[in-house]
Amino acid sequence: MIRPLEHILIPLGLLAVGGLLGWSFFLAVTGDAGERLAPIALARVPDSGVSNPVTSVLLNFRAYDTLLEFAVLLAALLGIWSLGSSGTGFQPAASVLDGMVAGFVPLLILSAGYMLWVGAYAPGGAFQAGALLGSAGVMLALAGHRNAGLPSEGRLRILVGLGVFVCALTGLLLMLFGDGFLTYPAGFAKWLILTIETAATLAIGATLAAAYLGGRPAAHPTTGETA
Amino acid sequence: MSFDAWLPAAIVLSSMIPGMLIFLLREESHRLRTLLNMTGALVKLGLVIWMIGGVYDGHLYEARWTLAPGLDLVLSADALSVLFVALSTLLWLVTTVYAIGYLEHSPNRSRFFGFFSICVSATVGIALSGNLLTFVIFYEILTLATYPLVAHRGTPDAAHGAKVYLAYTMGGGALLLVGAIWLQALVGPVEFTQGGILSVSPEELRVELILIFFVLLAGLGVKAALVPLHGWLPQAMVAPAPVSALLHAVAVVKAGAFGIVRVVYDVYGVEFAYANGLLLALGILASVTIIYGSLMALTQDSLKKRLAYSTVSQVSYIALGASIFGPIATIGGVVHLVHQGLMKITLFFCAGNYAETLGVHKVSEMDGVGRRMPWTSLAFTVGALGMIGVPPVAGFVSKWYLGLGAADAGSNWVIAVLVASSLLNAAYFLPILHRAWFRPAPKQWPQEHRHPGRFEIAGALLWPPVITAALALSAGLFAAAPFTPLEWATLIAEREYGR
Amino acid sequence: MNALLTVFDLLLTLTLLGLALVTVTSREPRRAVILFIAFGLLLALVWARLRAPDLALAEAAIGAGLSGALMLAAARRASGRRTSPAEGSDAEDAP
Amino acid sequence: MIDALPLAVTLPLIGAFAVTVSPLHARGLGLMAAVLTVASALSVTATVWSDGVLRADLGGWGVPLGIALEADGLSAAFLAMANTVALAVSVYAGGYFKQESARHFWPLWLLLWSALNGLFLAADLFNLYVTLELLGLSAAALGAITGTREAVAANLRYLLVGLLGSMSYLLGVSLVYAAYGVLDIGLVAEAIEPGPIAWTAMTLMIGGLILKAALFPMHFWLPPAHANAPAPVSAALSALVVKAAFYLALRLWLDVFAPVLNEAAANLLGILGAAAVVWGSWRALRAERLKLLAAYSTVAQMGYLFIAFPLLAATPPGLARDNLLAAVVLLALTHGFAKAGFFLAAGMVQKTAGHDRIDDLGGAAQALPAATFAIGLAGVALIGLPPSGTFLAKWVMLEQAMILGLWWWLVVMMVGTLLAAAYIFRVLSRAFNREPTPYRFVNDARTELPALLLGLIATFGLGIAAQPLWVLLEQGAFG
Amino acid sequence: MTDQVLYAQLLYGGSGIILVLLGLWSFLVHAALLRKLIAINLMGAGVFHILVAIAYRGIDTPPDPVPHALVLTGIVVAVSATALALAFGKRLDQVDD
Repeated sequence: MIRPLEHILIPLGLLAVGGLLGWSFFLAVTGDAGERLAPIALARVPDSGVSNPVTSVLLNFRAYDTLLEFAVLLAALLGIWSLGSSGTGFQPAASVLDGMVAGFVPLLILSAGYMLWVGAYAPGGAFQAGALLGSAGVMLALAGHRNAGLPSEGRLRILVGLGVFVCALTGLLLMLFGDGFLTYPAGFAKWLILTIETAATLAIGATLAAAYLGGRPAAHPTTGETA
Repeated sequence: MSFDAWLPAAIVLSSMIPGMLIFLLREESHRLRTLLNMTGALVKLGLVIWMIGGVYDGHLYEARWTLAPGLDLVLSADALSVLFVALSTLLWLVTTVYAIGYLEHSPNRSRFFGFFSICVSATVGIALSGNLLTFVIFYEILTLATYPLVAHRGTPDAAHGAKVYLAYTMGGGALLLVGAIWLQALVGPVEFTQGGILSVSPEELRVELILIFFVLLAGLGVKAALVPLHGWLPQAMVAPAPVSALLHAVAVVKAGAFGIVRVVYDVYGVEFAYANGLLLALGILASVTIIYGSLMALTQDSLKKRLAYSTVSQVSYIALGASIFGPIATIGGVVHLVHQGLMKITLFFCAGNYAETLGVHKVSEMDGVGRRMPWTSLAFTVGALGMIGVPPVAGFVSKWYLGLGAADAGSNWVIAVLVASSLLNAAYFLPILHRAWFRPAPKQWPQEHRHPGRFEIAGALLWPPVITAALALSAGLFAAAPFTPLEWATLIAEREYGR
Repeated sequence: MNALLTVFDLLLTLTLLGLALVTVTSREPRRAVILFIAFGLLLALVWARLRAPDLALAEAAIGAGLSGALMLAAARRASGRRTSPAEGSDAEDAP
Repeated sequence: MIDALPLAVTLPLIGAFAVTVSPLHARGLGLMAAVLTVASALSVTATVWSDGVLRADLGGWGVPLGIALEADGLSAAFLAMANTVALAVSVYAGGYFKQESARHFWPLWLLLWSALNGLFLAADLFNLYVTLELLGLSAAALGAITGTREAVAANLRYLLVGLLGSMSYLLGVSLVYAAYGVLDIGLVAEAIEPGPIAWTAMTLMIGGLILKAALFPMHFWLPPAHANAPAPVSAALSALVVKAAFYLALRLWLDVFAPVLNEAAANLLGILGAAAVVWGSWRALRAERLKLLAAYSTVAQMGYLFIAFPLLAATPPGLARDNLLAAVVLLALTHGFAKAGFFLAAGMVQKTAGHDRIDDLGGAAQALPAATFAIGLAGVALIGLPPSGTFLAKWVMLEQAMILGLWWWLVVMMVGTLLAAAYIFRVLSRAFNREPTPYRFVNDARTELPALLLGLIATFGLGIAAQPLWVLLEQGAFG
Repeated sequence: MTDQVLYAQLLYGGSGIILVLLGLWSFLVHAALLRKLIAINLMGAGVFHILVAIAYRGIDTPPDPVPHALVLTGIVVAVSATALALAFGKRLDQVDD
């Protein structure tokens, strides 16, 4: 059976959109946009405190975007938490997997630390490092750890908000006592970026792992949490 | 801002502020509520008296508040507005006394009196509006404030009546709004000006202007209960008696009629309206309404419905006065604004009293009420005779000037309408009077209430109709004295015709 | 060398698009997710080719890895509920 | 140095962190953050009012490399409205939510607030994308906070539609960056020129925003999502979140795509708006539940806002156009206050009655005079009766329509107005019945007063004292 | 800009557009949550792909870091949204059971 919407209208519409998009994109790429922001950004990288251009943009030139991005992560996790607790978790894994996890997780954590550090001058940075941490959490969850290796709820709450908090606080302090919001003073940029990145790595890792659990961490005897 | 600018605003606020405060009162705060009500009414009356003196001396009162560029809220006082303000302020005072007595021990009084006060503020605002925008604003507020009063009793009948009322008045309001916006888009801000502002309008706008006139007329005609837009008025009779008084005499229908007078004289200008046949159309509409309303009144057995159709008919005298070219008819129409108010409010108070004391709601139940409730019936008689046009009650003065004006303008058919309607008035009022005074009372009244210490009814319910009847009588008797409605109407006519 | 690169680019792109096509057309949830993960990994490879190693890492770890893991868990639940008729019906209200 | 622009965005973020960390004190901390946020936002508006356009280069790099925040009259006006409404919602929420829900509500609410302020102040197209996503995610999460089937299903749909909208917007941004190499709104506006690129980008970006603003026929997600959320959330969603999408569409229309506009696009938006007015009002009239009625009314009211586009397009620059623009903004602001007040009051009625079926609301409506008054006042503003800001705004818009000879917009708006009167009075008529007289006007000040105040602002504040808005909009928004 | 670079930009950007269209199509015609999510992620990937393509400036020229940063932000937003949507879906299943 032919459903007119699905079989005719949508494909036609998509074709039209595609044509328009393709044409515009062609004109945009072949037009006189020049090198866009690349030369300006690359020229300022040496002043940014880090030598990886992407990290400079993310945590210096456009650090405000990144602050809001941390907030997006937090919002998603809080939304997940508001829908209930994580439930029973996964079945304990077979011992083979368990052994593999035991070796793999520390490796992931180590490489996260490494990734965070090299992000200043080579590919890597807080997001990739955070993702590795998060993967470690996922592994633990798959291996049957009820809380994916995450700390108690109280500490977890601090951890997941750390990215937003440290970045916003840094910004505000720089505004109150320095040159402006998220305007790093010369010479401090590297360390401030590293501080924010460290906090962000922890937050991203904890958030992603907690998101994988799909609910608030299971009840902890001391918090008296209810579903 | 000088005091001259504050006075119109103060007159509006003198009832608005007590109204707002009353909403917040607890239901049992009977004394405080009465105090607020009466203070507001008396302060307003004082301010209005002050204003009357000022306007008589040619003083200019104007408050102007810019809402947005090109949109000003203007409150100003000319002779016509003062006439309406004085009427509604005086009648509001009386009606408030009546309402306090009428609604004693009934529920939701804070809500009732709050809206009651806002209602009169809106009416005064309509009267004092200095431009079409301000008029529209207060006109709509009046609709909003009267809806809760009509719905007040909360019975299915009340809900239905309120719904019908709302449907009509919202529709009318929408038309008025469309007309006002359309007009403003054509000629800019429409300030009410003696002699009208359209006499200088370019020729090519003529057709549009005529169209707009009818849109405005339809919008105003709903509240003024012009046939065929009168349907809400008999339905709204379910409201408590003070509300009926308010709708028929103080506020709503008056606002419509007043608006028609404003649009004819101070927007279009009587010359323009006459030259383009607008007056004739209005006159025909008014005449049809007068005859139709009277015929319908004749067939009603419910006293309040009979009075309601009588209002349909009588209010159109005002529009009729505006539709006849010439100052004499103008005097008749404008003065009827006051006279009809005084007489009709008397009749409604009396109807309320009959219902309250005897449970009498129908004309057929009124045999012998004269003996049982002499003062009420006396007031009723004065009002009814006035409606018919029997001298020396005020109604006669109105009809006399209307007739003279029609003769002056050569519109003999108007005289025929007047005669016919007076005959019909007599036909539906005289039987009532006959029953009241000359027929024996039944053994048992439909639902009799004894009022402790009083034979007839509580003072708060008895004095208002007696006072308004006395006023209606003296407005006719002493029509030629200074500061009477007639003298004031003459002043208005002279100014409108620029003499 | 340029010609080689051109052919390489073309092949990469075609593979990527092919993978995307089979991903969106596969009905079985688990299979679709696995294909999606594969797509993400290939996308990471393409981005590495386009001199975006940071993004390649991030896409592999987050776009393919974590999103994939999340979706796999959901797909497992969906497969578990396969018997219930309400799930996966295309007749449901699409915007 | 204290710069209120970043403060207005970061204070709620820090507040969100604080309430996340100590959920037991969510209410107190949340209210504190709310008050501080409002103070900073209102100080932005006040400064724009007195000193003109405010700008902050975050990170000190300046454009085109860095991101700037900018407040002109338009942003300042929306910012002031959103923050006042948000404060009222916060106070109300303090009384509405029990402990368990409060700990979920507050952090998400503060994140949403931050997104709103960020969106109104952003001057960078990509930064706007991030604020849109933060807004969409936190709004959907808040809407589903009760966890009921209807709420979760509706908000899942909202989330997905919102994602689609942001994706479309982001695609437009990518195209803009590809063609012009900048992201700052001012720089893009300088660079843009008529042609297929600008056309496609505008279609994509405004199209995405239409989805988020629930313009007919993309409104299908709104009524269930807004009707099933808890009252304070519904208030925020209906009054602020969709309004933010409209703000952005207007901003792009006026500032970014001004050189490439044409009447066909404007008329299309206007026709969709007209359809929204009629359809939304009609559905509101037929709705059986109070909150669903309010939600459909939002669909209709968003329609009025889009009718502004053809009017703006047909009016040549100058006083008349400035006037029209101010009226449109006034309409949006008034609706923000009115709809929030309506939902807050409806929430109280629902709580008292235990349901929100309109036909059975009599007792609850009569027992809560303050809440019923709030509904009445908000209703007056929703209908567009005087003395509300809506009346004034509609007057200016209709007058301009008549001056331009576009009388059909007048017909549409009057039909919408009458339908609105019908659905509002359908609710208000429930307050008149033979139930016992209420003992006092205000029963629960914490929840009823915010609703009442919002209604008063919509009906009296913005109707009688709207003149300052014209002054504020002279700061950058006109011309 | 060399032809080689232009070719790469157009090829990869064009494939990004095709990915967007594929994702959009799938989003519109499939009702199941998981398929919708995959579709929207695919759309996102397409947009990111376009950005990566325009950032590319040749095999031995450093690319434009700005679009890269935008894409990184976008990836994180996408995973957040995906996680939230899946949690919604899970909740729906729980309520249905």
